Amino acid sequence: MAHLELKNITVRFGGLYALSELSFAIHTGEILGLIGPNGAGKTTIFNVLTGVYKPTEGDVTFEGESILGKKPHEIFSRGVARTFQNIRLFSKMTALENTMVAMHCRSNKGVMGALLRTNSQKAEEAFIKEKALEALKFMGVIQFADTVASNLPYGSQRRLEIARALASEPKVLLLDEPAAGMNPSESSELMKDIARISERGIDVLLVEHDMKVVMGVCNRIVCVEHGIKIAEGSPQEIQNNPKVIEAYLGQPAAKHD
Amino acid sequence: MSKKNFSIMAMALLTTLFIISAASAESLKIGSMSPLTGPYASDGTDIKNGVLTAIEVFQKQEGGIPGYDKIELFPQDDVCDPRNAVAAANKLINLKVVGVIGAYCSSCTIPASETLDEAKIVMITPASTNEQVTDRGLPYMFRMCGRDDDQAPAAAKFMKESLNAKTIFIIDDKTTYSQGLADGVSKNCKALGMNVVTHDHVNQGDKDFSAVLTKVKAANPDILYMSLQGYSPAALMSIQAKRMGIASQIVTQDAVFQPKFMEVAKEASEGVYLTYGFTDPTTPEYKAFEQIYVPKYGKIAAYATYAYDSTIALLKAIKAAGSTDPDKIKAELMKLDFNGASKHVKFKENGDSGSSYIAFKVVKGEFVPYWEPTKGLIK
Amino acid sequence: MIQEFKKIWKQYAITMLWLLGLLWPLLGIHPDGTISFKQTITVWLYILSGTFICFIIYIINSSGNLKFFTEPVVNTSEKLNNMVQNMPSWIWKSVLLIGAVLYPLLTGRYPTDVAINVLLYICLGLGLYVVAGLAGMLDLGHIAFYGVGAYTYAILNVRYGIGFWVCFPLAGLSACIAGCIVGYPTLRMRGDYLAIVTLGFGEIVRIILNNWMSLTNGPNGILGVKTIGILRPVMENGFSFEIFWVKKLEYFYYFALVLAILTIIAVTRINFSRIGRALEAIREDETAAELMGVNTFYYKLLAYAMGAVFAGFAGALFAARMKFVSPESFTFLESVMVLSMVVLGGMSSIPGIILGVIALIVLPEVFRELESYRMLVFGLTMIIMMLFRPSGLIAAKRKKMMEKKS
Amino acid sequence: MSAQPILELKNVHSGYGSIKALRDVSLKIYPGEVVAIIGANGAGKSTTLMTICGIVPLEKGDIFYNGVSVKNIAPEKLPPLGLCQVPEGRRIFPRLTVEENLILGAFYRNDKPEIQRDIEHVYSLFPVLGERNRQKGGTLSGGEQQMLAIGRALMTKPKVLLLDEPSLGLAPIIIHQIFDIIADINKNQETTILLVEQNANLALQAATRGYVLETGQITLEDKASSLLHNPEIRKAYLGE
Amino acid sequence: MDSFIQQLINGITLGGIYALIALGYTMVYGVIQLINFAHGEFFAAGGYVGVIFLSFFTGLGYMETHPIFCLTASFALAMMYCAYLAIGVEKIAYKPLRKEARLAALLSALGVSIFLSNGLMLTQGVYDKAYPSELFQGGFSFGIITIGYLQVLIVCLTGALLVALNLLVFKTKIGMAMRATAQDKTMSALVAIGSNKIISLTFGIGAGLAAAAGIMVGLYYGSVRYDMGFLPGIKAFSAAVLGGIGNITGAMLGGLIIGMVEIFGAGYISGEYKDVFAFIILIGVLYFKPTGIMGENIDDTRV
Repeated sequence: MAHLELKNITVRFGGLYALSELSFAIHTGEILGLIGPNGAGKTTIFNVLTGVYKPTEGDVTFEGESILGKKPHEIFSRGVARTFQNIRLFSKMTALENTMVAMHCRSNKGVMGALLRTNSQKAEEAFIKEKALEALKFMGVIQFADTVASNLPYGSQRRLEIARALASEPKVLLLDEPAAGMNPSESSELMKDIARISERGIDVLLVEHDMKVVMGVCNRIVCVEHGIKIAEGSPQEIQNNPKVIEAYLGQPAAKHD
Repeated sequence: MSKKNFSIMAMALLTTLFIISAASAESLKIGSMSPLTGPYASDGTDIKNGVLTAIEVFQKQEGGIPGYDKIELFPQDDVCDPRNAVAAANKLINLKVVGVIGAYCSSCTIPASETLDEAKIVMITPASTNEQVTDRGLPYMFRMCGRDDDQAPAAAKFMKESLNAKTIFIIDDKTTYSQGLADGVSKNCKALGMNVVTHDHVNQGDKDFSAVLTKVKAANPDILYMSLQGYSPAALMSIQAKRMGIASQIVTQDAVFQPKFMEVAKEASEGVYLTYGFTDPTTPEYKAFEQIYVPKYGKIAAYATYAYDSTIALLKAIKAAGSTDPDKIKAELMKLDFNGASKHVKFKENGDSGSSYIAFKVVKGEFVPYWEPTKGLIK
Repeated sequence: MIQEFKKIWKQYAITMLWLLGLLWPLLGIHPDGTISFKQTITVWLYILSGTFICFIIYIINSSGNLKFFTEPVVNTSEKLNNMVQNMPSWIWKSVLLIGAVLYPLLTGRYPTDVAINVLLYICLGLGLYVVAGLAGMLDLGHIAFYGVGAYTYAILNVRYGIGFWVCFPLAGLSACIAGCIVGYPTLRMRGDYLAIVTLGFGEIVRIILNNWMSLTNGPNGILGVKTIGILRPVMENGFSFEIFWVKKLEYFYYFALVLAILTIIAVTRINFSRIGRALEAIREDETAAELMGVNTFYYKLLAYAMGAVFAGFAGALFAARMKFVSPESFTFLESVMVLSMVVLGGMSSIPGIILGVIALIVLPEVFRELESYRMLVFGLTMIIMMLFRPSGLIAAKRKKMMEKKS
Repeated sequence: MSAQPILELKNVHSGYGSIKALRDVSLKIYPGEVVAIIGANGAGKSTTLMTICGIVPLEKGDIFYNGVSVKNIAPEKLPPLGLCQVPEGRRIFPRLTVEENLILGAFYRNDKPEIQRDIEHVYSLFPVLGERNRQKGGTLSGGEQQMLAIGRALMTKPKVLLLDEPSLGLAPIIIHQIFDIIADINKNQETTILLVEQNANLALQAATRGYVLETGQITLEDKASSLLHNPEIRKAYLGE
Repeated sequence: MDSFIQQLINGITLGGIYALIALGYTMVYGVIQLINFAHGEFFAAGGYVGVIFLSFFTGLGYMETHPIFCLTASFALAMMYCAYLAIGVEKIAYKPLRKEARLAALLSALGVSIFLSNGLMLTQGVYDKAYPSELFQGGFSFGIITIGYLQVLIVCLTGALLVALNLLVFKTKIGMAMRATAQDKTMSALVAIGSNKIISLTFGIGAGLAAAAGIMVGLYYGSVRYDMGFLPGIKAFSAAVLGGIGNITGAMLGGLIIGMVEIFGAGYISGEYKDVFAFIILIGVLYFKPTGIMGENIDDTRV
């Protein structure tokens, strides 16, 4: 069943088409890979899905409901969380605080609560902290809870970003090149994590250049080029698809991997 | 580490400074308040210089005040900002001054006088012309300069009678002083049957008056009345008016009574009229002042003379009272009746000293007395 | 080491020559067509000897030869620091509080007056902290809210005779509304664009205060604002209340102290709540914050509103204290000073900001003796402070949240 | 391989402020070589390159280029000597056009016709840049930006080219193109190359020699082919 | 109608002055992203040094014999003086803070501004300094409209400087290096661009332009004053932002707009609220185009 779906999405910047007539869906329970050359529009797809860009044409539905024109924070609170290609942590805040920010939409105490420190406000803070710690533990960065985000090692920053996205218990997680800058052993670790996330009942959309990761973890793969979907199918089908080889993988790579 | 050391040392330095500043010798202390920095620093410095001159002259002429070796001045900078003025007033209270000369801006004089009043310290302002300064009924507030409501009728009468003006264009720069005066002039002119074409405003600190002067040129009034705080904008406006070819006569007021006006405006200042309290430069009192002031600080400006007289009045009163009791000083101040450098000083019940506004005309780079309300043209 | 000294000396020499080159045209070229050097050299020698002494002290100090003097000082300060850190926080908090309460009794009128200024500016500074420190929005017009608060009380009191206690919340409210009005159009802007727009708003408020004669009495300001009145129970002739007018400076000091303490508590609590976190997230990365479920629009507006409220309260108290308000108190320079206090304090630490406020209010008072040189020295001090402590007097410390648990 | 190394690091310590990124690193690079530095994230690979170029301050040790110490030479004086870096993340000037980016590569040079010829040469190496020479750098795709960065570095006429993560964030097909060009530069222009790469497999295939950097220290140095077949390396860096 | 044209001319002149100051603001900002509060003080210093040299030449009597030479020399000396001042200020007060948070440098700039304006006050006195008045007085008259020679000079010089600057920034290698330094200082160093030199150069040029504006203001209005840098500084900063800070043509346009709005606001609506109009226009423009009129859209929502 389609959980998060793009229907005939067209995005134009000025006269340039970033995406044209693009449709695909993330089904419940799957890990969907999204590949394509640089500049093919993968990040634009993320931005459309999370409400940063409003598509020129087309519709985005989540759980059967259109989320077109909703603010990014509304979409997030409905359960679509993401990470970023270039790590975008709140760099002067600690890891725990970073994760607690994501719980914002799951809490509601306002200024008066904060000023008076009511019991319910304290209880809510405790709840936020608990959830955040849980997410940190899940991604294995709990030991950095009190470390300022910018002081974390690179790999842990990537993990923290995923932990932050997971804290609010989203239904769909969008990962934008999570393995970028990781060495092979780190990426294989990451593959296991992605699988574990999927086991928690979270659908994953994965953009990645590391074919080992994509092929190893995804159930299904969509390949885009110049904003147009050129192929969709199982990893096996994609690997042997001549269009994908020509546009993206290249002959030697296809052989090698 | 070294940074830490440095900051500690800096703090130590500052503390010493503070301690040094707090300690002072046995002497009669008086304070002055005026803007020594900021946009009105020129007028503020004039006031300080006037007070210093007065102390020197007083010690020389009257031999100081019995019981004190010397008279010490604590000049305070108020930046023409009420908060700073109140802080300065409190500082002066802490220093236990006997009297205060100041402030310059009415908006400083008013709150500072409230504070000084709590400590019963006599304050004489040489420059704040706003009515409210003395109209609040504060017992220790005195004023050496004139009031806006003295100057306005004089100016209106002058324009009507001497210049035969029918239409008048008023510009002020939105300060307590300039606007109060401009309103007064406007009212008085209307009462005398003149036509106030427009009463327009510019802002403090403006340099470019071309927009408003273009309006003046289009209206072509008999008189352009400039009510601007300080000689500086007045000089700028005269220059620009001349350059635009405005034919109207320019009349302005006492804040412009500063020789620098002619220095800056040059030929554009020729023929400008202004109202100012009559000062006779031939009196021995004025000469005494001039002798000390000019070699030290240069040409005499409007507020220096008033500051000088204020100080002389204060010191005379203290000497006569023979004590620093504020009520006695006040009583003596009320009794005072002497010839100052600027005018004959005699305080009224409300603390004002009255004034004798006459009109001056700039002729060949000098202020020349031109017209007097009672006698008309001065030959 | 020696090479380093050489470098420092060389730089010093170059700086001094540069200064000489700057001074000479200003002092040595005369309109009568003559050139002189004497005055320039005299002034320059004064500066040279002054800076030379400071410089020598600095060199000796950095080479460690002043240890006999600085070491004990540093040691005691460090010991003190450690002691403070090891002490439960309530102890030093109460020591500070007792100190603050006894302060006006121990000192004179003038220090109390300066202290009131400090306390009012703490409220202002902390208000700005919410906007600039927490939410990261550069605000160059914060003084406008202070002005709105002050004028609200002044106008309501003088025109309609409404007392302080009714006006006080109203001052906060009107400042809050002003904050929202400023906040709304600025939400789309970032960084320096925001700064210039807030500057614009600040100036607009000042110009309106200066020109709307019928409401604000223009440049003349509003006179005769009543001070705070409190109902005091009177026992004679049966039980009744009488109004006690707070006139003495010391009493005023306590009002300001209470307001400042309440502000500190409120800002601290906001800081360590989900609202504070949301604002910090906006400061760090607005887009990421929005994508992590923070309604950035709402929270930025909220930050403005909260910052304005604190300023508005402080303004009302200011009006009551001065018994007079005029637009001169709310100029752009004043806004910049408040921002400077926050930056000097370290931008995002509350004790730092308090220290910054103290420094920038007290220093001009210390320099009062210098008369005309006052602001020159003040400007120089600002530069030196920034060069030696570029990240502010007290850097922000992150609250360790895990330690508590274990 | 001549005896005199063209670039040599001797017991280099460096770091950002209080953080020590490199401890006692020694490297030798001989003319004509392609040397790869591999290592985990945060091992100090990029810091090594930035230290060579004088961007990260050197704390201890010395760096020799052509036998001359360059430790007190300002960073901007190094490219004229023939030492040039393509930093991590491309760092082209996004608001300058492709052509302007290339011209700036030759900033220190004053030989106009020669510069023009070199630009043409870069266009012949990367035809796509030639097509887009009036476009702003920021509008290029990742792969094109990488090409531009390499092209810009070539404009300085480097004798030693330092390449930091040229494959980062690129599609597989582009990575292969880039590595082909790197090999070409090394062979045809006699440029020595020091290559830092996350993708150890690719790097070691392209290199003649390799160093392994772990937490700021060199732990292994060998021929690239032997490293490629070293079981420990395979386990730690090749993900097997 | 006549007075409309007159106001238009007034507006262009005032706008030209703002534009000249704004150019320096925008250049410095473009390269090191610093709001240089002290820029207004460079402008004031330029005005003072100009009058010092002009009256010096007058005193020597050269003014009557070689007026053009004296004027050019004064312009050149004042511009050099301010460049010298600005480069030194940058080295002492801004350079050590370049790696720190931007606000640290902002505060330092404020300190410099306070220091310089008070320094001018102390060395040059609290009173206005008059410019030799005989220069360029008078102008063309068309009925009621007057165009002063100085107005023509200001507009021409501003235009010429704009063209020259645009050529410098967009057509020369130095200009390219300036733009590159603005975008990425580390990378600039890696392609042999000495960013310190470029930054010094930018400060020098910016301050030189401000000095030129200072002299022209002195000539046009007849006097200079120690605190004359403050208000035009703010206005020019607004102008630079309005046009899109970092953009040279934008600064020019912004300056003209602010000048025009002020003049027309004062001329046709209300003198005391003219600054309000200027700021409202500024806020309005930025509301619809948050990066200013000519500002490049730096889209940081692209994630």
